[in-house]
Order: sequence, then C-alpha cells, then structure tokens
Amino acid sequence: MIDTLIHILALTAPVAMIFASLFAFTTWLERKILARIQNRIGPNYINIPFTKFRKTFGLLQPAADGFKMLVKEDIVPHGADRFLHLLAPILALVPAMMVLCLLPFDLPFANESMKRIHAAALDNAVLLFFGITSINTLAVFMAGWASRNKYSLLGGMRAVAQMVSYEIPLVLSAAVVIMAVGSLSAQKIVAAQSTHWFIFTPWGLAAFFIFFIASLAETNRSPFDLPEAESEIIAGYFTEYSGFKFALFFLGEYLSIFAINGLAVTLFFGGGNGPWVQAHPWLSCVWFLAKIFGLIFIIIWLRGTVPRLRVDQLMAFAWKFLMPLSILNLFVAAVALKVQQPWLTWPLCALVLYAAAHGLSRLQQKNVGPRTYQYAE
Amino acid sequence: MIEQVAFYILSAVAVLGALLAVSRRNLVHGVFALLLFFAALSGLFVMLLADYVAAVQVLVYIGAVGILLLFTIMLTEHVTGDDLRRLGVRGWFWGLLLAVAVPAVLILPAVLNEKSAKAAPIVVAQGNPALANNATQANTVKALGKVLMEKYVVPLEVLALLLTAALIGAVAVAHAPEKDASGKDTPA
Amino acid sequence: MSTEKLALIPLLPLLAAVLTCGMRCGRRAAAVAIGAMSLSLAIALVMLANAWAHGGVQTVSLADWLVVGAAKIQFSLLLDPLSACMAAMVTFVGLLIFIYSSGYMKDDPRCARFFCYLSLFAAGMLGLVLANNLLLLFMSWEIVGVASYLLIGFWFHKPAAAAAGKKAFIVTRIGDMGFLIGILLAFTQAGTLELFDNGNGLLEKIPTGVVWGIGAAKLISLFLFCGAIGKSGQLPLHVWLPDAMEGPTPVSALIHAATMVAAGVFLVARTFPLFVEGQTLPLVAWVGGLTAFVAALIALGQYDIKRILAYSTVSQLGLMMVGLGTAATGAVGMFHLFTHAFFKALLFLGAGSIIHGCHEEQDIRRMGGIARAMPITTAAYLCGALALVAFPFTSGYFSKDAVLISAYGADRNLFYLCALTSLITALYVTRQCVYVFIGTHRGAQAPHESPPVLTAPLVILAAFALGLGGLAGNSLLAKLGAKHSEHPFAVIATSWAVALGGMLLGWVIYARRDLGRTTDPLALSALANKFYFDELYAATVGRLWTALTWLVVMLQELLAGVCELGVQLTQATGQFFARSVDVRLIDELTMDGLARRFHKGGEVATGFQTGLLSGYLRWIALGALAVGVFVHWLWK
Amino acid sequence: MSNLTLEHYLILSAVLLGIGLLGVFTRRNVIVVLFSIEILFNAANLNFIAFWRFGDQPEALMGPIFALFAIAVAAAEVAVGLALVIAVYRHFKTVDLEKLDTLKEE
Amino acid sequence: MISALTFAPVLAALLILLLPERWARRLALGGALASLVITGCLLGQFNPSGGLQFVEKAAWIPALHVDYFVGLDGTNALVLLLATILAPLAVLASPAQMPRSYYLLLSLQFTGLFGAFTALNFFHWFIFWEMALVPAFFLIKLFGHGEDRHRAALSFFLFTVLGSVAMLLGFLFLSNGGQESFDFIALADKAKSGALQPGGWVFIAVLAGLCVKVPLVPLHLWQAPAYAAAPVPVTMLLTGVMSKMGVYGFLRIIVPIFPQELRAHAETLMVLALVTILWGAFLALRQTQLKRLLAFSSLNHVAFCVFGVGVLGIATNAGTVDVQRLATQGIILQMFAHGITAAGLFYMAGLLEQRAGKDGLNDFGGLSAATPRLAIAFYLLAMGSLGLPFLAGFAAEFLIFASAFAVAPTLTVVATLGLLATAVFLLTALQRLFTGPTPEHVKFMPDLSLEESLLLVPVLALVFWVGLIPGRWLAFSAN
Repeated sequence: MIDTLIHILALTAPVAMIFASLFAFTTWLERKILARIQNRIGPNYINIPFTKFRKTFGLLQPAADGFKMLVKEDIVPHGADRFLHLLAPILALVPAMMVLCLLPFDLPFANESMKRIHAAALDNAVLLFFGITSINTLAVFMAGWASRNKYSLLGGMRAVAQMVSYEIPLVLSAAVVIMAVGSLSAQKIVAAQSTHWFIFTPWGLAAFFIFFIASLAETNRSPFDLPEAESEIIAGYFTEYSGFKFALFFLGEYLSIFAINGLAVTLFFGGGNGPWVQAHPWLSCVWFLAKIFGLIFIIIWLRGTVPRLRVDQLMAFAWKFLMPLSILNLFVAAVALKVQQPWLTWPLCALVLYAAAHGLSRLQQKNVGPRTYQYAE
Repeated sequence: MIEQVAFYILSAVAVLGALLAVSRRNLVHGVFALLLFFAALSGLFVMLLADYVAAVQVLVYIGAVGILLLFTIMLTEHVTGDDLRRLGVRGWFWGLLLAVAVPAVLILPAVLNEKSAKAAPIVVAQGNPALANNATQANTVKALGKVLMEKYVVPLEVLALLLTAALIGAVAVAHAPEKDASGKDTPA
Repeated sequence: MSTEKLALIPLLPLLAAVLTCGMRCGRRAAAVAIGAMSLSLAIALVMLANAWAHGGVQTVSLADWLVVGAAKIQFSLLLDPLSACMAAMVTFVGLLIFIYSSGYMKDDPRCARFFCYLSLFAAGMLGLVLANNLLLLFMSWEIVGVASYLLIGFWFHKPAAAAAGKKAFIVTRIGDMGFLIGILLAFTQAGTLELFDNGNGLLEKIPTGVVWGIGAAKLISLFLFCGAIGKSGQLPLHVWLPDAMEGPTPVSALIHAATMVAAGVFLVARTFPLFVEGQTLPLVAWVGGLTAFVAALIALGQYDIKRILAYSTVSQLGLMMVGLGTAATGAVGMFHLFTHAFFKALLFLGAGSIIHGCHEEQDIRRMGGIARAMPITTAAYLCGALALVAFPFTSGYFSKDAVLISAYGADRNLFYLCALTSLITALYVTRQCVYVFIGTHRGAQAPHESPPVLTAPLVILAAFALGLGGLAGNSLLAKLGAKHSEHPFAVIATSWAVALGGMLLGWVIYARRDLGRTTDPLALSALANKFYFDELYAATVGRLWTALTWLVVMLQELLAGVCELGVQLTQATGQFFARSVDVRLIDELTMDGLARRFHKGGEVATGFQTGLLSGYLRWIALGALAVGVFVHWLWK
Repeated sequence: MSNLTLEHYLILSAVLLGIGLLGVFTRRNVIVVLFSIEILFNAANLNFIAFWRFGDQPEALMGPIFALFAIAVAAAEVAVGLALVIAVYRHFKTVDLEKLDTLKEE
Repeated sequence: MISALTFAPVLAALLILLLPERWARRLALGGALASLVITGCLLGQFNPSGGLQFVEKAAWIPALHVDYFVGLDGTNALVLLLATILAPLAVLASPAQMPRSYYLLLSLQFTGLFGAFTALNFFHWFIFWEMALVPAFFLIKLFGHGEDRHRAALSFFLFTVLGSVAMLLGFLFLSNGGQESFDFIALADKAKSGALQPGGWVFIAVLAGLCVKVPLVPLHLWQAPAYAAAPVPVTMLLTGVMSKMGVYGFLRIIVPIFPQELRAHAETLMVLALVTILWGAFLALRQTQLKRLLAFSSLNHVAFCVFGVGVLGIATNAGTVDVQRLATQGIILQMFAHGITAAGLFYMAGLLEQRAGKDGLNDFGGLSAATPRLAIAFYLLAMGSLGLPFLAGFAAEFLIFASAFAVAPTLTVVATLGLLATAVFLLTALQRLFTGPTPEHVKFMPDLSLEESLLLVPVLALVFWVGLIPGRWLAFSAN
C-alpha cells in the first residue's frame, strides 16, 4: 500500500516538477516573444550573480522575479476574509497540478507497474480533467470575494461567468474526440491517434479550433483576459495579492495553460506520437512538450496581436457562436463516424462546418453595433 | 485498514461540511463549506467504486451548482454574504427535534432490530477501490454508457428534455422584466 | 389620304400631352407640342382639301366605347366642310399660338406643364370639332373645359387665377348640365347619339317624341343651347370669360378668343337641324344680340387691356349667335367665327406682346406711346383692330356684313341692335388704341419690342385678319351652305357708317385728353362694374345656394341631434344595466355575496396555514416520521 | 474496526439527512434552505450508491444510474430554484422565508 | 376557390397571432394579396354569360335549411374584384408602426367583406356582413383619430347593428323562421314564380338594413363622423367596399327577391336617393374638414347607385329591358369606379393629415408647388370623382342617368344639380388645398414618397382604364 502511494508520488511529483520549471522558462519566452512582436528587445540583462557572465539573454529574469516575489511583504487587506484569502491561491494551484498528472505524459523512467497504475486510475481521465479544472473557477471567485475589493469582486465575477460559459464549448468539442475513440482514457485517446491525428479530420479541426479558443478563455488569456484586465479593473481578482500568494496564482495560471494545452495535444495532436517514437520511446515525452510549446507560442502570439474583447462580445461569442457550432460539430462528427466514407463525408463535413461558422459569424456581425447599456443609463 | 481510515476521514469531512453549510451565518462561507461536503461525498463515491459518478459529482456540484449558488448570493444578498436572520428559539427546538427524530427513525430499527441488517457486505469491496483493478470496474464508464443508451434511453431523453426545460425556465424566470410602463428599468 | 387618318388630328396633340406631362425641359416640351401640332395641321389641311372636294358628310367609326345591350356609343368622327374648316382653323391658329407661347413662356419653370395642358386642350378641341357622336362631343367638350380650367389657373399661386379657373369651370358646367340633359333626352328619344349614321343619325332622323308636353327637338335644342351659352359666354353665363383673363395671354388667345369659346357657336352650327326643327333659332339670335350689345357696352368701361378684349370676344360671340339665329344655315355665324378667330387671336397675342413689352403691365392707363417703341406689334395690332371694327375690306368687314345682312333679313330690331353694337365696338377699339399707342408712355419702365418668336405669329395672323374675308369669304360661305342673298344698300351704308363713325367719335373723344389722369367720360361706374352681374348673381343665385346648404346643414344638425339622443338613450340603458343590474344584483348580491360567504368559511380553514415554508416542512417531516414509525413498529 | 459495511454508509447518510433537515427547518434564508436540500439529495445519492455497491446485482448498475439521474434532476432543480430565488428577491426585495408569507392572506 | 379567397385573410390573421409582431403587416398583406390573386384567376376564367359560376355548396345546418353556398356571377364579380384590390392597398396604406391587433382586425374585416360579396345564402352572408362590421368598430375605436372616435364608433355600430337586426328579422320572416331555405337564388326563384309574398314591412326592414350601410338619408348620420375618425385604411375600406356592400345588397336581395315591393316603392326610393345626392353635395359644400367633405361626397356618389336601383324598380314596371340593363351595368360600374376613386382620395387626405397634422381645408394652400406629384394624383382622382369624361366615374354616371332619364326625367334633371354641386365642392377643395400662396408650414412638406406613389399608381391606372375602356369592365356584368 505504501508502495502504491510511493508509485503515485513518483509518477506525479516529477510531472509537477517538470512543469513548474518549465513555467519559469515560459514566462521568459512570453516576455521575449511579446517584446519582439512589439518591436522591443525584452529582458536581456540579468547576469549570474557573483560571475561576470552577462550574456544570458535574460534567461535568469524569471529567477530574479521569483526571488523578488518570495521576499516581498505579504499584504492582506484589512476587511478581507483572511482564511479564504489564503486558501484561494492554494486552491488555484492544486487543481492545476492535479490535472497535469492526468495527462498521458509518459515519463521515460516509468516502469510497467507504474504505467498500469496510471492507466487504471485514469479510466475517465478526461472527465476528471474537466471536473477538476472547474474547481479553478471557485478559486478565482474566492480570491475576488475574499479580498473585499470591488475590482477584485468584479474580476472574480467576470472570471466565473466567463469560465462557466466557455466550459460548455470546451467540453462539447472534447466530446467529439471522446466519441470517436469511445473512451475517456487519455492513453486510449492517444493510442487511437497513432496513425493519424484528429486534427486532420474536418470535425477534429473544427473541434480543435473551438477547444483552443475556449481554452484561451478558460485560462483567462488574451484576448479573453477580461477578469484580469489591467486597464479596466486593475488586474481583477488578484489585485489584493502580493508576494508569494501572487506567485502561486501566477504559477497556477501557467500550469493551467500547460494542462489545458496538454489536453489539446492529447485530444487532437496525438499526444506523444511522432516520428521515431517507435524506436525511441523517450522521444514521446519530447514530442508532447514540443507540441505544447507550439500551442503556447500561438497563445503568446495572439496576446501580442489581438485586442481584448468587450464583456458582451465575450459572452455572445461563447453562447451564440461557439456553442451552436460545437453542437453542430458533434452531430457532424457523429454522422461522419457512422458513415465511414471519408471521401464522401469529409468534404461534406467541411462544407457544413464552414457554412455554419460563416453564417454564425455573419449573424454575430449583424449585431455588432453601438453597445446598449442595460443598467448604466 | 486504509479504507476505513479514508472512510472515517471523508465522513467526518462530509458531516463537518454539511453542518457548517447549514449553520454558518455567512452565506459565502456556507457555500464553500457545502462544496467541501460535495468533495467529500465525491471521495466516498470513489471508495464505493462509482468513480464516474464521483467525477460527475465534482463536475456538476462543485463546477456548476456551487457557482450558481454563489451567483445567486451575489445577486440577492449583500456581497459580503452575511445572513443575520434566524428563527426564534421555538423554531430551533422543533427543527432540531425533528431533524434528530427523522434520522433516528431511520437508524434505530437497524440498531435495535438486528434482523433488519441482514444485507451481507459484498466481498469485492475489499482494498482500495482505486487499486482494485478488475474487469467490471474498468468498464464502469463504458457499461454505464451502454445501459444509459439502451435500457434507459427513454428516461435519458426525458431527462435531457427536463434539463432543457429547466434551462429555459430558469432564464425566463430570472430574466429581468424588459421595461415597465414608466420607461425605467426595474432594478434587478 | 383616307378619312381614317382623321383620328390622328386629335390624337397627335394628345400624344404630345402625354409625352410632355412628365417633362421638365420647357424647350423640349415646346418642340414636341409644336411638332405634333404641325403634323395635325398638315393632316387637317389634307382633310380640308378632301372635304372641299367631297362636299358632303363622311364618317369614320373608331371604336365602340360603351355597348350595353342594344345601346351602343362609339367613338366616331365625321368630316364635312364645317368640321374640316374648324379643324384647319384650330390647328393653324393653335400652331401659331404654340409658337408664340414657346417664346412667351420660356422663362416659366413649369413651361413643360404649360405645353402639356395646351396640347391636351388642342386634343380636346379637335376631338370636339371632329366628333360624330354627341357624347364624344360632350366628352371632348369637358376635356376642353378642364384644360381651360387648368390653364386659367396655371399660375396657381395667384389666388385670383385659381378662383377664375374655378369660376370658369363651374359656370360653364352649369351650361354643361343642360347639355348633358340634352344628350340624355336625345339618347332616350332617338336611341342613338350618332350625328350622322347613314340616315339613322340624330341630325338625319330628328326625334319627334314629346317630353313634358314639349316637342323633343325643341327641348333638345334648348338644352344644347344651354351648353352653348355656358361655353360661349352668352348672357347670362358670360361672367366667367372676363375673369378667365387671369390665365397666361396665349391661353386667352387660344382658348378664350379663337377656339374654345367658339365651341358653343360650333355646337349650334353642328346641331343646326335640331334648332331648325325645334324653331329655337330666334331665341338663339336674341340671346346673341343682347349679349353682343351688353358686352360691347361693358368693354367701353374697362381699363384692363385683356378684359376689353375679353368683353369684345363675348360681344363678337353674340354676333355669331345672331348670325346663326337669323340665317337659314349655320354658314354666316361660322364665317364670322373663322374671321374672328384670326383677328381676335391676333389682338390677344398683340396684347400679350404689349404686356410683355410694358413689363407685365395690363392697365391701359399706364401705357401710351407704344407705337414708337413697338412698331411691328403696333402695326399688327392695328390690323386686328381694323378687322374688329369691320373697317371696309378687312376680313371682319365681310363677315360682320354677312351677319348684319342676315339680321336685317330676319328681324329689323335685331339689326338695329347689331348696328349699335358695331358702333360701340368701333368706339371702344378706338379708345383702346388711343390709350395704348398714342401719346407718351405713362408707365414706370420704358417699353421695348418683343423678340421675333412673338412677333412672327403676329405678322402671319395680321395677314389673315386683313385678307381672309376678301379672298376666301365667298367660297367659304358657299361651302358651308349659305344661301346666296342680296346686299341691301341700307346694310352696307350702315356698316360703313358705324365703323367709320365709331372710330371718328372715339378719336374726337379721346385724342386730346390727358389720358390716365383725368376721368374717362365713357367709363361709367355701371360699365366699369360690368353691369353688376357678379353682384347680382351673388345676391340671388349665390344667396339661394347658401340658403339651401344652410337648410341642409340645419336639417343635418337636427337629425344628428335626434341621433345623439338615441345614442345617449342607448348609453343610459347600458349604464342602467351595468350599474343596477350587473353590479348590484348579479355582482354584489349573487356572485360576490356568495363568494364572500365562502371566503368567510375559508378564513376559518386558513387558520392552520401560517404561510411559512418552515412550518409546512415541519408538518411534512412529522408526516414522514409518522410513516416511518408506522412502518417499523406498527406494521405487522 | 472490521470491514466497512452497508450500515456505515447508511448511518452516515442518515446523519447527513438529519443535518439537511435541520437546515431546512431552522434557516430562514431561502438560499440556505436550498443548500440543505442539496445535502438531502446527496445523502440520498450516497444511499443509492451504497445499496448498489453492497447489493445483489452490481452489474445492473442501478445505483449509479439512479445517482446520475438524481444529480441531473438536482442540477435542474437548483437552476430553476435559484432563478426563482432571484425572481422572488426582485419582487419582494428579500429572500427571508418568514417574510414570504403572501400565500397566507392578501 | 372562392372559399380560399374568402378565408385567406383569416389564415393570415391566425398567423399574425402566432408569429412575431413585426411580421404582422407582411402577413396581412400576404393574405390580402392571396385573395387578389385568386380573384384575378377566377375572373380570368369567368364567363360573363355563364350565370352562376365557381359554385361551392355544402349543407351546413340542415335543420335550418342553411347551406354554405358561394358563387360568382355578373352581379358580384366586379365588386369582389374591387374589394380584393382595395384590401392590399388598405394594408399598404396603414402606417408602418401599427400593432398586431390592428392587422388582425383588418384581416378579419377583409374576410367579412369578401364573404359578404360571394355568399349566396342569407345565413352566412349575414355572418360575413356582421364580421365586416365588428372589426371596423374596433378599428375606429382603437386606432382612430381624435377624441370623437369613440362616439363615432358607437353611433356607427348602433346604426349598422340596428339595421342588421331589422334585416335579420325580415329574413327570418322570409324563410318562415328557418322552415325554408335562406338561399338567395331559391328565394329569387320563388319571388319570380309568385310563391313568395313578403309583406311591405319585411321589405322595409330589409331595406332599412341596406340603407344604413349605403347610407341613405336619414340613416347616414353615422357616416361622416366615422369616416373622419377612422384610420385612413379603414376609411378606404368603409367608403370603397363597405358602402358597396349595401348597394350590392340592393342588387342581390331587393331587386330579385322583392320585385313587387320595389315596384311599388321605386319612386320613393329614387326620391330618397335624390335627397341623399343633394344632401351630401350641399353638406360637402359647407365642410371645412377634408375628410368630412370626402365623406359627404361619398354619400352623394353612392346614392347615385341607389338612384339606379330605383330605376330598376320602375323599369320592371315599364318592361323596357334596355333600361334595366343600362341601370344594372351603371350601378355596378359606379360601385367599382367610386370605390377606387374614393379610396384613393381618402388615402391622400390621410397623407395630407399625417404630414401636416391638420385636417382643415384652410390649413393648406399652394400645395401644387410643395407637393406636385400629390397634386397631380389628387387632381386626377377629384376630376374622376366629379365625373370627368375618360375617367372612371363618367361612364357609370352616364349609364345611370341615361336609364333614369328614360323612366323619370324630372327627377334626373334635379339629380344633375347634384353633379353640379359635386363640381362646386370638389373644385373649392382643390382651390383651397392646392392653389394660392404656399403657407410656411407646408412649404417643405414632403411630396409623395416612392412607396406612396406606387400605391397610387394602380389606383390611377384603374381610374384611367375604367374611364377609357369601360367595356372591358362592363363585360363582367353583361348578363
């Protein structure tokens, strides 16, 4: 029994550690890429202490930032609910770490018994993934509410509304893949994509786009970063957080990004599948990470180029565009999977989905106009 | 051994969560306590090898119901969530009495009358459910899906209809009246 | 060219009217209208030659308009010397006036609309002239009336113009109603409205029935003459014609001098057999004579250059009626109609040119000395004036002579009246010419000569005014069926004497006066006020009319009062049932009373209901408890 | 302490039921009453699963199905219930059950 | 087919209830257009000498000898066409922002009108007759102009209902209290064979019901207030179609079913019509409100039709077939011509009122300069109304006059006074409205918009068509 616990720990701890360290790298990557997009240079000037080695390309910037965070004063507002204020960042981090462990991330050193455990525990991994990520929403609300700050609360409410709304297209688009594979198990989903990835089917492509957009909103990334919009509600729910608690939020957010992109890779990009994996199994881990970083690059790119949405646009997009489209996609995929005639169904599916997306976007555009204020007049 | 420990821990958490949920004056705290209760119950479901139900429990109760409750609190009470109102002593007395009496009526027969507790424990329930890896449990999700889609397909559809109706009904009920005669918005 | 082409004569101007009604460009509209009119003229001339050669009546049936059972009304045209001459005259004078108008109206923003109305008028007039069906004649007659109404009120922003248009329409419509009755009479008596129909026409087989104890022919001719009175401005319906001078001058020339007002005369001439059969000609002659005399007198007292001409027209129309009423055929009157058309159109156009040259001034007291400033206009105008006074060997001389001769032969009193009219005619013409042409200019701005587009038609018309009577008079009379008659010396002498004497008298009275500043010796207030005809009508017919409407309004109010009473009564009944029966008896006593009693009973029962959720829940739980206890311990 | 038996779960479920009832009876806030009703539902669900787990025919999957249905119905109930709460609040400006007694008399 | 055209607006009304409010106008228009198209198809196949056509007959309430019996013949072909032409125009003439209930009532009224023109059994004819009345009442009361509308609606309702009750009683007597057929055709046959001997009071009762609708003096009191107060499209229908229902009733009921009574009272009827003609004309002269003026003008014009009915009565006495035919044709054509013309005039009166916010004749002036297109259309219709040749009214009036003169010359001569008075008041109205200097408040009044022009185009086209080629239209009622 203790063995099992140790096995579990041995499986999950490295995963958490790997991603936590990648977090640092990712922040550096994001700042660099953003800087290049905005025609700046970005962090480039942190030297290794006590050495004269200066050419680090700013790689040590995250370390410096992290250090700064750790030594900063932890401020709790006077009227805040101290317990929940403390609980919120933890609750934000823990689910993110938990869901990371649900990914089909084959550690190179894992032996057969470990894998067996892994597989058994994750019979309905995808479902659990969604269940656990939904806890994140609570953390956000808790942070916003416990801070006793109007901006925080507004940010928290916005975040909750947004996450709840986008969870539906997220789940529905994932359901397409689940339907195709017939299992909720991450491993089986990856195995099913050994020949071709789901992204290379019309419904898979559509599902991926929906999933990707919804995942941006789920993780409060630009252009859906309204809950933490600096210019509107001064960083939203973590306005009142500083120091280590803030760092936890930050970490939790990036881990969520890893996790949800990891799920995207699992569902649509064949997980760790890739060239030479058959010959060298350890490569699957590399492929997995590479795919995640490919997606993360796109996310950063989007952040650098796309402006932030308005609240009403955000909600309308989720309910009036993504949701109908994902439901339609579910139908289309069902038909396509049933008929089993790719030469016939694929063009038709592509056509239907394209027409639907086009029509829905036209409908959306029809309503673009001056915003009507319901309570602000 | 470990499962007994787990059971008692989870039971304690569940009871504690439930008690807090019904007794806290602060509604938001109450909601979080309730969520704790849900989580504990989800753990109990896992222990009972109903891991799909557990996942659904997490998804639905923690992910959706909790959020809904929080939203409602935000839309009705003060955002601080403090609720200072209670019944008087008499209400307490009767309420407590009944709240004790009803479970007592349910439990007492089991305790007093040994014959009624004849349901034999099932042997499979040995060991940690998460590690008891046999065919039935591995296929729980699939089996559930099959049953739902074959035997219970009509109730499932009715359920879908019910959910849709509830969705529309909730929106219709909660939607603010458009504009009243005076041309002003009714404050929501 | 066969007679089938006859229809083109009215249809071409109609087409022009349709084409121009949507146009904005006045010049293009003028071109279209003038083109259509030229074509019509060409066809009319061909037809004239045809009729001249044929001599008799030729009819063309175009289409059935209305067929109800045996009754049939068709659009049919006829060609005989009368209609051919009329058509030629109308198209020719019309064409000249169209050309004149294109210069006169070129600065008006609604010029195109003007030509539309003019063309519509021309179409109606030509239809009237050529119609072989009395109803078609009447319909064209009405179209002509409407066009006249529209043209008089063309400058609708002037209230006087609008009122004049309305007056013209309504006064002529009084006559038209008589015309309509005449038609109905003819239709019910003869069963057909065709004038010539191979021996079955109205004029060929004159109805002999008796209505209201009077012979049908007499009655028909009388009613038709009503129409003629209205249209030709005879006493007592002449009042509209002078007012119609509010319209643009070309309109006055075309409609109120040359063509439309002559339609009445034409109608009498057209239906002459009915008048002969009904023995109504003396009435026609006397109405004409009186009109001629009265109008000439009124003309003497007017100062508006166009009104003088208008009364002169009325007077001359009266002479035409005399010509019709005293001769055995319509020829004499029609001959005067033709010559009059030319010289009166000339006079009107000349007056228009003068008004134009004097900067829209119409009062002769503020004119004077025009002769030096506008030589061509003056010369042409004087030609017209000479023709009007029947100066020897002008066209007017021949035609008026014919009228006088026939009057002399028929009724001596009438002859004296006509002679007196001629004298007054010469007098007022001289008065007008002296006022306008002689002396120094009394207006504010110096007059100037008009452009050639205005003067050219004047010159052509002047030639006709001088020469038509002498050159074509005899053949025209012959073709129109005049019986050759002697020329008594007394008539010729009188004719010369009144023309020359009148002019001399006028010269004597007016030549030396300080015109425009001293009072006019002949413009007595009765004359200046047109013998108070308008006032008379306002006091009699108008007041009767008002009284009638007032009576009807009062009756209506009375009825409305009764009706109101009924409504009130209904409402009161309704109120009674609503208040007493419904509210008291049914609601309060029966329904509400019962309900109240039930309510009382219910209140007792509600004592158990606290309305509090917790309370209810507690009861439920108690129930559950009871069930549990029952099942576990009491169920055996 | 021997193996876990059905009774363990049943007693736990009954206790939770009692707590839920307590909330329903004593709290005046509608939202808390809804909490309590959720607790009641979950207590029932625990019973379903437990009876299935320790019952005769675990293959028949009656328990999870029942539980799933109960969860779905509960979700619908919560949605409509909370919408009603909002509507009630909008109308009466309160969610206090003591004050919502218009049913009693008008 | 006839049922389809009758009930198409009812279908539209149902859809108006079900579908969103913004579709109401299109639905009402669709229903009316469907009726128009069906009528057009029917009349395309119509055989003027074929008697009763497109008959639909089904037993409905056998116990009361009530059949559902509809059909087309020469008497109702043209009036049905008139009704179906005016129905879509009325919808189009409605202001854009009218609520669902308005279009609902309008559609129901359409059905009432169509049904009343096609029904051949008294029972459902009467239902349709009332069905046309009740929506009109509500339309006037709910959507009318001015405070006077309630009273106007009430008096309209009272008059018409009392008239209808009288008529209903009369017919109950005719059918022996439901013992015998209510069928118009059967009743006419019985009357012809002399089997039917209704008393004078039955005739009077039925006559009263019809006279209210036409209306004739002194039952016309509801008319002017109702026309003035009703919304413009409703006035178009009231004057264009509903007054024709009364005249049609004369042709369908009085003439065939009461030949002897009509013969006995024909001259009285003619005198009554004559009084109405003059009455309307003289009252119109004194009006200062354009709509009231047009209302009295309608009174005057429709009375000509009744004048013709009187002629029919005398003609049966004289036995001259020709006169009878002239009168019948004239009445039918007059109905058609007046319906089109009056509807157009009222429409434009409504436009003027809507644009200026005023309805008085003296509130306008010089509109020819401000709104030339409107002026042209108004002049044309006014000219058509006062009986200008080559426009719609003339042929019909000539036919009526010609027939009337043959049997009653004196009355006819007096009636021409009505024509004269018509000219006087219409020209006065034209003068006040369109000539003279343009006052400031109407100087920039918008001219006819494209939509409004398009609505008037069919009206004007028909006015010209009927005026120039009346034979085409008379062909429908040739036998």
